[in-house]
Parts: sequence; structure tokens; C-alpha cells
Amino acid sequence: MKKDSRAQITRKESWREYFLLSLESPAIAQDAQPGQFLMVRASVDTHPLLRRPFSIFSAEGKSVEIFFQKVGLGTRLLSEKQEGDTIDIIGPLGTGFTVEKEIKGKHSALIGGGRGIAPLYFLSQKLKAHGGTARVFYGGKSVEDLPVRERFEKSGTTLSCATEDGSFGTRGLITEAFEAELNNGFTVSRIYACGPELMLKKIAEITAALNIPAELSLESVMGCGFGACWGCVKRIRKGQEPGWHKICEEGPVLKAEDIIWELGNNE
Amino acid sequence: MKKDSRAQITRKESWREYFLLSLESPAIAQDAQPGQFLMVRASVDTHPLLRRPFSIFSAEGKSVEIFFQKVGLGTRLLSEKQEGDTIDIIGPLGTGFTVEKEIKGKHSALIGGGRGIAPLYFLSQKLKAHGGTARVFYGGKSVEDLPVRERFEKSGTTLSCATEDGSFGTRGLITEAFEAELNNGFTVSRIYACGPELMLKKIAEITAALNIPAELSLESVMGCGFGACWGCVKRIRKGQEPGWHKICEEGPVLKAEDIIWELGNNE
Amino acid sequence: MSDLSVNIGSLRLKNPVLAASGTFGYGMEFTPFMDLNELGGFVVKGLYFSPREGNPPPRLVETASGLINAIGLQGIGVKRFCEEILPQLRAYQTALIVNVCGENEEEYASVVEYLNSHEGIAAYELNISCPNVEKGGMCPALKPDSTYSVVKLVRSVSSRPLITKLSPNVSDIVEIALSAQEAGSDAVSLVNTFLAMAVDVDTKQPKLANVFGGLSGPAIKPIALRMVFQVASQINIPVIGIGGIMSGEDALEYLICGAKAVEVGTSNFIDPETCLTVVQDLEQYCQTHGISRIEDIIGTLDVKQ
Amino acid sequence: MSDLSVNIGSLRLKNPVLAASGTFGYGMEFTPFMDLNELGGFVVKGLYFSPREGNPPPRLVETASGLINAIGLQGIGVKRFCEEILPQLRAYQTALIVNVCGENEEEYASVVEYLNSHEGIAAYELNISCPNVEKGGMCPALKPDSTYSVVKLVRSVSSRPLITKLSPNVSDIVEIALSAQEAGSDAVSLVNTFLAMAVDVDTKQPKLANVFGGLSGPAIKPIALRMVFQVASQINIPVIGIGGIMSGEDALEYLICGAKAVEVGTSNFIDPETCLTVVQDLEQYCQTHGISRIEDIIGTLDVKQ
Ligand SMILES: Cc1cc2nc3c(=O)[nH]c(=O)nc-3n(C[C@H](O)[C@H](O)[C@H](O)COP(=O)(O)OP(=O)(O)OC[C@H]3O[C@@H](n4cnc5c(N)ncnc54)[C@H](O)[C@@H]3O)c2cc1C
Ligand SMILES: Cc1cc2nc3c(=O)[nH]c(=O)nc-3n(C[C@H](O)[C@H](O)[C@H](O)COP(=O)(O)OP(=O)(O)OC[C@H]3O[C@@H](n4cnc5c(N)ncnc54)[C@H](O)[C@@H]3O)c2cc1C
Ligand SMILES: Cc1cc2nc3c(=O)[nH]c(=O)nc-3n(C[C@H](O)[C@H](O)[C@H](O)COP(=O)(O)O)c2cc1C
Ligand SMILES: Cc1cc2nc3c(=O)[nH]c(=O)nc-3n(C[C@H](O)[C@H](O)[C@H](O)COP(=O)(O)O)c2cc1C
Ligand code: FES
Ligand code: FES
Repeated sequence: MKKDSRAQITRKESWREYFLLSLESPAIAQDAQPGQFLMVRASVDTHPLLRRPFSIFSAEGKSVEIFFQKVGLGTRLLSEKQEGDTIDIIGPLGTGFTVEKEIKGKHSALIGGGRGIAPLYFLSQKLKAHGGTARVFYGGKSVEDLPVRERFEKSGTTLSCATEDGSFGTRGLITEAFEAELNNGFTVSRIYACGPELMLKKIAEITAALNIPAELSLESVMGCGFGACWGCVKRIRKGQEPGWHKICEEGPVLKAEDIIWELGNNE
Repeated sequence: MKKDSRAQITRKESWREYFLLSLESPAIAQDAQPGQFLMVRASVDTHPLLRRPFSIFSAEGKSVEIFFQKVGLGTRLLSEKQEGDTIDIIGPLGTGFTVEKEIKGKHSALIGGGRGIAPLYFLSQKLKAHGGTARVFYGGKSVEDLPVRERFEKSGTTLSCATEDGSFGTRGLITEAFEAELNNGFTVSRIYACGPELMLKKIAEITAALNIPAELSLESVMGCGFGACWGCVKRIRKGQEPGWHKICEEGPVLKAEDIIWELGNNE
Repeated sequence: MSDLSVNIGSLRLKNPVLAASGTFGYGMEFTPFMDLNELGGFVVKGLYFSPREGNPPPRLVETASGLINAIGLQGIGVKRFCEEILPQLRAYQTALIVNVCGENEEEYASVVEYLNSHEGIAAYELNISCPNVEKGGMCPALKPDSTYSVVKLVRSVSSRPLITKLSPNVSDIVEIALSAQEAGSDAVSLVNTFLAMAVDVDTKQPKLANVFGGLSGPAIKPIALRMVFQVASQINIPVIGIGGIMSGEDALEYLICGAKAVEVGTSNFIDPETCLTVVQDLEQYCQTHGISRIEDIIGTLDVKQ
Repeated sequence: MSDLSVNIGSLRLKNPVLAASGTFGYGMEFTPFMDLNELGGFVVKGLYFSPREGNPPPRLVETASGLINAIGLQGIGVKRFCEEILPQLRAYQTALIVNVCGENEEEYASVVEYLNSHEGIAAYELNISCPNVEKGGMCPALKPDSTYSVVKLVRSVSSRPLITKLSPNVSDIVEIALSAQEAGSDAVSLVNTFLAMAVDVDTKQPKLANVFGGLSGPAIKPIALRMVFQVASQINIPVIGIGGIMSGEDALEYLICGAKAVEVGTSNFIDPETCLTVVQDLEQYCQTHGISRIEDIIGTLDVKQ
């Protein structure tokens, strides 16, 4: 975990409300693991006050990428940054996806909804590097919400898309597309997912029924990102004890069975 | 007085910490008089909270110009705006310089210190339009503090410069250069000035002694710029009554003899 | 079109958006920016009986998302107000509220008595909470008994609805609101500014000539909103919410917490059209959420048990 | 090199910059960002006798230049702290201060008694001002008598310097500070957070599960600074200034107003190196202004008469 107050934006891509920034930050790039995140400072002086968390989209050589959707003031300010500007980041943070040695030769499904696709590209690369195969399920409201699908295609990853309005891929939710594949005999030994809570809960149900190990990346309001504020807790099991645990340390990636889906917690 | 929340920046010039922006805002340009000012919104959401006051550097056709120095957060944010961006302005505000009919054929001295040069270009144009002649005294710490001298030169205005470090024009304060000229027999029927308070106070002393009418443009912390907050007061005479009067309405340009130079007021 | 009108006791407002005292001049300053008739109403700058000089400058200092002011209630006094300003304001069909000040209880009463005989005023807002006048920020609104006493007196002489404006610089604002209610106030408005200061570290001097001033603006909204919620849950008279309102969303937070109306302050300086934007935002919200009367959302905060 | 050391009663700090309780974890969280030895000291997260669950999420909401938190003092309790954390912290040569909590006076006393017998603690900060535990924000620091009573009891059992942490949610913070002084507190620290709230206008629900939370950050600095100035002018024991400090300039405002030291809170989340930057800024300021001892600027506010 390092602070880099002058990470330079070396490349910026944008699609309507989605943005992909490449940041030069060798020390952070070197340590990064899929599923980990950065805390990015987007404020002008004192407002908005807190850093914003973003998953690491990729880490290679001296660079890390982040992929984000413009939803409020912080992401708007970040979207206005230009190539050559520097930004202040802390990372890599949190506990990412586990990729065990036994993944070799095994098949994984990676399911991303909307901006939830962010951590899955990096993961897909790592799975391949470890000799596993990955199929990515990528869903959104409309074709415009699937901007990074070409990155997956270019890297040779099998990609299945779904849009709610049917403008690309199958029509409907990505979880429906995934379930349909399972019913068609598609088998996987491991599932990884990131996206809206309702999507994650649905995946938890599906995988629990089928007894497939699943890891889910959660979101939470984060005050610091490195364990100091106790602001990001959700009710999860850690060992035997269910309790309010810090998502920035125990997560953001958790085993599906460790998440307690209860009102005011994860819904 | 109008609010234009989408005045477009059609041209931007910059020199180190100085900036000149051309803003397309027909209604404001049309009403503007030399010595009046704009209130410009430079904030991101709620911070910094208040608008910032800037003299009108010029007004022609559909455009007004402002010329400013980067000194803090507001001017920094403004300096980061690009051509094509829009900004939110209110104007024209306040009471500007008086240019009476009798100015015809008469000689005026315009004295500007640092960013205080801002309102004097517009004034010099108006004086000429009314058949007067204007000589501009422009001072700063160093040659880099005199970025808009070419604008005056191009318009054929006689310009005398002074810098404290002697890097351009005479060495010393602009008030010293002006006094030297007076001692050399230079005669004027009217003086207009804008700049640091100490400079203005000095000019008030010189002109009082010589009995030359002088108008000075003051600065003050402004909450609104249009008479609603009572924040911008200074001790001045209005008719017979000395009292706390609003600089955004009675000023920013005041007759030298109406300004009461007392501690905690104008120093 | 939804019905945006609300009642503050016997005072009917065409919409719940008022401009706050001291931030809207005497009203006329805003005519270049809006038709005053579209406002729920506006509260003019605080008036003492006699004209007042106010504090020396600097009177303003900006802080993070906030503004500290120490104007010190400079003003023209009640007589000149009635002679010079009031006749112009009578032309408008909106609630004109006068913010009443006093150095002691008698002065509050004489301001109100003087105004009683003048037409065109909808209500009085009793400013017992200005922190900028006495050094150290003393004012009647800091104590239940001094609140009770001045409200009681003014209520007895007032021929118009009386809104008591409360100070946030207290341990228990509900207790003060209850005193105002008991003394016969028709409504309470809150909050006035928070006693505050700032220092220039190079000169080591206070940034305000008056040392202390009152903090306003978005910075204070979360505290002011909490106070409005607490007061609205505990008293029976209407509450007007004030503090950091810049948008319809801000105003809605107050209404949902129980305010029957809101006042927009500092934001008038930044965007002189704020009050109208807020009215439009409220109209829009009602449309989107299928609300036919704005009164239906007042006090609807959904607190889980 | 200027002398940045200050004395808080018998407690000597190598510089006047402390990290505030609840914003610096148990200290170890910040070792990736700094050498803890360079701090004046740090205050660990509030400890009750037993472990505590804290409040359900959402626990945080951002406001204009501010943060509202309702963590609810989740923590590991004093025993696990002494077993698991304290041994690691003993390695550092900086003042370790423990923030002491209690549901009643007896609990405060038992936390202190338990800690007394453990090495490596420089002082106790008595947290009688947390607004997040009881609904409505009740706590001993709201009243002079409850302040006096708990400080008196804890002082009688404490073997270490005692700093009483005050609440800003009061009418007269000087009165509370005087009670703490009279009860034997060695110093006071102020302020804790301001009771506040925020509402989601679409769901009409409070943005915090706990409804209320405590506001911190730059938004509150002008009010906190005023309180520190008032208290420091009226009491004899040292004052520690807290609220919205993000830079050396902010810290200097507090020192000039009479604080002997400062605590940096929320800013630790945003820039985990803040405390060190503040120390460096102070050093720089002393150099520029030819000040050989930082103590020489404490309480030097130049107020004109
Ligand atoms: C571990 C983690 C990883 C994330 N990775 C990504 C990513 O790779 N790409 C991406 O686009 N987004 C990601 N997010 C979400 C992202 O942090 C928020 O969208 C962002 O902080 C919003 O900031 P803002 O100022 O633009 O919006 P705000 O104005 O703060 O809020 C706008 C809306 O977003 C919601 N929101 C704000 N903060 C959060 C948050 N921390 N979690 C969930 N909702 C929030 C608000 O409630 C509000 O409805 C991640 C969040 C977490 C916790
Ligand atoms: C009528 C009027 C006309 C002006 N015209 C011009 C102009 O044409 N060009 C130009 O460059 N500047 C002009 N100024 C000054 C300009 O408004 C300030 O420099 C600007 O507001 C600073 O904003 P900031 O956020 O960058 O600085 P801040 O961070 O707010 O302050 C930086 C420094 O500037 C000082 N300062 C801030 N506001 C003012 C103010 N209103 N008056 C004086 N000092 C201030 C502060 O005390 C501080 O020392 C004018 C001021 C007035 C009142
Ligand atoms: C410059 C200024 C002057 C004010 N003058 C008065 C006044 O005369 N009477 C009064 O009751 N309140 C006065 N106030 C307080 C406001 O009416 C309002 O209560 C406060 O500013 C909080 O609202 P805001 O955050 O929207 O500004 C003044 C506030 C400001 C900023
Ligand atoms: C997330 C959070 C947790 C806090 N926990 C505690 C605590 O346990 N004990 C305490 O005395 N103060 C606690 N505080 C208050 C801070 O120590 C400090 O008094 C307050 O935040 C004001 O300072 P700031 O504006 O620099 O944050 C907490 C503040 C925050 C933001
Ligand atoms: S975000 Fe601060 S502890 Fe997790
Ligand atoms: S700036 Fe507001 S009255 Fe002059």
C-alpha cells in the first residue's frame, strides 16, 4: 500500500459517461492484484472531501488503469482530467480475488454488471496466466453500457453480453443469460462477479444451489480505504463470527457464503 | 445588470500568472462602462463559495474581456478554463469612471499598478472616443507583471512603464515615475487610477496637493457585488455623510476626496 | 401543476420558499434577476428602531463551503424603511416579512408597534439570534427565559403573525423552541448563523474586524437540518428551515424533516436566482413523484425503528 | 531547526501535532505512510471496557466540505487492546494517548483502572462527547455537572495525565471547560463532532442508518476555532484544538488562538500523511517568521481594542 500523489495520466479513453484512465505509478502497478482497488483524490481543495474508490482495471509494467462511470461530483471532476495531468492515488488496497494453483485447466465464469466489469479484465488475464480458462458475462442497460467489451475481445476472452433493452447480446439481465447457459449444460468450477447488489445476491443464490464456489466484489461507502475509519462495514462472517467487518480490508472481494444478505446491510 | 450563466470563453491568453479571457455575452457587453466589474463564478459546487469580482478589461460588440492574476483558489480554477468552456457571470456592476463631455481636448493620466491595469484599457478607449487624450502609467514588480502593455501600444496609447526591479521602463514605483513626470512639467486635467491601496493613497495625496481631480478604483471583499450583503463597505463620504458605504454600488470607482484613509478601512 | 402553497399559522404562502433576512437586501436589489411575485415571500434585512452603522470591515470571510459575516446589522432603521422602501414593495403580491431587531426587549416592541400601523407587511420575524452585535455572540435566543420574555412582550403588541428566529449556538434548541411556542409565537424559524472566527496566520489578526462572525452556507446544512428535525418533532407550531440551501434537493431535505417552509440565505449572493430555481425544483419533484400538494411531503421522514 | 516541543501539563510532546481519536485507527494502520515516531503523538480509537458492535451501515455521508459519521464506537474493548495492540505500539517513541469511553461513570473508571497497570500509555483522553452512541446525541459533556462528576471520578483513579474531550453541541463551552478544570482535568481537547444529519430525498430516509451522526472536517473549522479561542482565554489548563485541520496554516490558526497542541482528524482519511505535513509546515513557518520556539506563538492572537 503506497501513496502516489503524482500519478500521471498517460492515456484517457472515454465513451459517453464511461472513462478509462491509464496512470503511471510503478510501485502501485507492481503490487496490484485483481480485485484490489485504488483510493483516488478527485477534490478541489476541501470539496468533495473524501477520496473515491475504484477497482484496478489492469496493472502492467509501470501502469495501472481504472475504468469508471460518471455518477456524481467526484467522478465528474475526475472525468475532466486530461492526459498529462497528475492525480493523487493510494493503493493497491483490499483483498482481491483468489486464484489458486488448482485453477489450471479449470473453467471460470466472470460476471460483470455495468461499471462492475472494472475488476474482471485484470482477473481474466491472471486466470489465463495461471492456465485457467475464463468466460466473461458482461451486462448493462444498453449497448452503450458495455464500452470495454473490445478489450476483452482483443485479448481473446470468450465474451457473452446481455442488455436490458436488447440492443446488444441477449435481451435481459446478465444473470438470466448466465442461468440460461448453465441450463444449457455450461459447467464452471468457479464464479467471480462484480456489479449491483441485486445482481450479486442473485448470483449468490444460484451458486449456493449448485454448490459452485463464488467470489463477489462488494461496494461500500469508504471513508479511507485502508482500515482506519470503520465506515465501510457490512455484515459478514469472518471465521465463525458474523459481525460488522471492514469491506476495505476483508473485501471488497468476499466468498459468497460469507456475505449476510440482510436489510440495511447489502440491499 | 444581468446574469449570464453561459458566457462562452472565445479566446484565452496567458502569461505566467496572468490571464486574459474573452467572454461572449452580448447583453452585458452592450451595457458595460469602464470601471464597472463582473462577478464571476469559479466554484466547483459549493467551494469556494462566493463569486469573484473582476473589472471589465474591454467591451466590444458581443464580448467582454477580463484580465486577472492567479492569487488563490478561485483565480486558479478560472485560469484552468479552456476556450469553448462557459462560465457564469453577473454584470455590469458598480459605478465606473466618469468621462464628462468636457474631456474633449483634455489630457488625462491613467495609472495602473499590477493587475490594477485591468479597468484602464477600456477607459483609455472611451477617453479617446470622447476626443480626450490619455497617457497610461503602468507599473509592476518586474517586466513579467506588465503583460498587457502591448494591447495599449497597439491601440496607439502613450505608455510609461516602471518596474521595481528595473527590468523594464524606469526603475521604481509607478507613482514615482508619475511624480517625476509632473515635476518635468507634465500637466493633466484628470487622473484615473487602480492598483494596490498604498499606491492609491499616494496618488490621492499627490492629486490633492496639486488640486487635480482624481478617480480611484478600490478593491473590497465582495459577498454579492450587487448591493445585497453589505459586506463590501469602506468608510467614504457620500454627500456630507461619512459612513460605511457599499463599494459595489458607490464604487468601485470613487472620487479621491471621498475616500477616508483610516486604519482598518483602506489600509 | 402541483399545489405548492403552505400555511404558516394564519399566513398563507404561495410556495414554501422565502428569501432569508440579510441576504436579500430590502428586496428591490433582486428585481433585475426575478419577478418577486414568484417567491413564497421574502424577509427583509434586520431593522432596529434607529439607523445603525454596523461593524467596520473586513466584514466577510470565506471558509470551506461557508461564509462568516459580521455585518453588525447596518441598516436604515424602521422609519426610513417605511418611508422609502415599503411603498415600493407594496406593489408585489408576495409575503413581505420584516426581520425585527432590538438592543433590548423594549426596542423589539417599539419596532413592531411602529410597523403595525403600516400596510403591506405579512408577518414579523423576531431576530433574537444575531451573533454579530454583542462581542461574544450574546442574544436572547441562547436562553429559554430570555426567549420567553421577549416573545411574550412582542406577541402582546403585535397585530401580525410572529415568527421567532432561533440560534443554533445552544445545547438544546428544542427547549428554546418550546419557550417561544409557550410565549405565543406563531412559528419558529431556524437557524440563524453559527458563531465562528478565522485568523490570518501571517498578521496573527482575526480575519474579521469584529473578531467573531456568523457562519452560514452549505457547510452548516447538516447541523441545521438536524435541529429542524428535532424541533419539528417536538413542537406544534410551524417550523421554517434555514441553513445552506442552494437547491430544491436541499429544500426538500428540510421539508421532509418537518419544515413547513424554508428560507434561502447565502445562496442569494452566489446565484441571485436561487429562490426561483428552488421553487422550480420543488414543482419538478412533485411532478416526478406524483405529489399533488407539497404539504403532503412535510414531515414524512421515514425513520426505521 | 526551531523547537517544536510543547507541554500539556506534565506531558511533553516533541511537537504539537496529534492524530485525533477514531481517525487514526489503533495507529498501526498508518505505518505504511509514515514513521509514527515523527508525530507529537496519537490518540487511538475510543475504547469501552468490552468490545462493541457499533452502528449498522451506512455509517458515513459526505456533505459540503464535511463528513458525517455514525460509527458508534465499534471497537475491540480494552482487554484485547492491551493484549494485541499495545505491545506493538510500545516500539514507538511518541505519545500514545488512549481515548476512554463509557456508558456510565463506572465504565469510564474501570477502563482507566485497567489501563493504569499497562505500560506505554502517555495519557488518557476522556471521551465524554461522542454524539453517536445515544439517539439524540446525549453525553456527559453537554452539562457542567455531569462533566464535573465523571472527570472527578476518573481523575481520582487515573495514574496518568487526563485530557477531557469536549462537545461543541452546547450553548456555553467555556462553562463546561471550567467544570472539567475544577474537577481536576489536566487539559481539555475540543471539539468532538457536531450532531448532524442528512436525508435522501428520493427514499425519504435518513442517509445514516443511525439517523444522526457527527459532522467533522473543514466545514466545522470556523466554529471549532471560535470555541478554542473562547476556552483558551478563560481557563488555566492547556487546550488542544481540534476541527477541520488539513494544513499547517489551519493548525497555526488554532495555536495563535491559544491551543497548545492540535489534533488532526478527518484529514487522515484523505491524506494519511497530513500529520507529518502539518509538522513540516509548522517548522517552515517558524523558520520564515524567525520563531525559535513554537510555544512563543501560542495565544498570540492580535485583537485590536
Ligand atoms: C471497492 C470499490 C470499488 C469500486 N470500483 C469502481 C470502479 O471500478 N468503477 C466505477 O465506476 N465505480 C467504482 N466504484 C464506485 C465508485 O467509487 C463511486 O461511483 C464513486 O465513489 C462515486 O463518486 P461521485 O463523487 O462521482 O458520486 P457521489 O456524488 O458521491 O454519489 C453519486 C451516487 O453514487 C453513490 N455512491 C457514492 N459513493 C459510493 C460508493 N463508495 N459505493 C457505492 N455507491 C456510491 C451515491 O450514493 C450516489 O447515489 C467502486 C466502489 C468501491 C467501494
Ligand atoms: C471591484 C473589484 C475588481 C477587481 N478586478 C480585478 C481584476 O480585474 N483583475 C484581478 O486580477 N483582480 C481583480 N480584483 C481582485 C480579485 O477579485 C481577487 O484577486 C480574487 O477575488 C481572488 O480570488 P481567489 O479565490 O483567487 O483568491 P483567494 O484565495 O480568495 O484570496 C487570495 C488572496 O487575495 C485576497 N483577496 C481575495 N478576495 C479579494 C478581494 N475581493 N479584494 C482584494 N483582495 C482579495 C485574499 O485576502 C488573499 O490574500 C478585483 C476586486 C474587486 C473588488
Ligand atoms: C450577510 C448576512 C447577513 C445576515 N443578516 C441577517 C439579519 O439581518 N437578520 C437575521 O435574522 N438573519 C441574518 N442573517 C442570517 C440568515 O438569514 C440565515 O439565517 C443564515 O445565513 C443561514 O442561512 P444560509 O446558510 O442559507 O445563509 C444574515 C446572514 C448573512 C450571510
Ligand atoms: C470516523 C470518525 C470516528 C471518530 N471516532 C472518535 C472516537 O472514537 N473518539 C473521539 O473522542 N472522537 C472521535 N471522532 C472525533 C474526532 O476525533 C474529532 O474530534 C472530530 O472528527 C473533529 O476533527 P476533524 O474535523 O479534524 O475530523 C471521530 C471522528 C470521525 C470522523
Ligand atoms: S474505508 Fe475506512 S475502514 Fe474501510
Ligand atoms: S458586495 Fe454585497 S453589498 Fe457590496
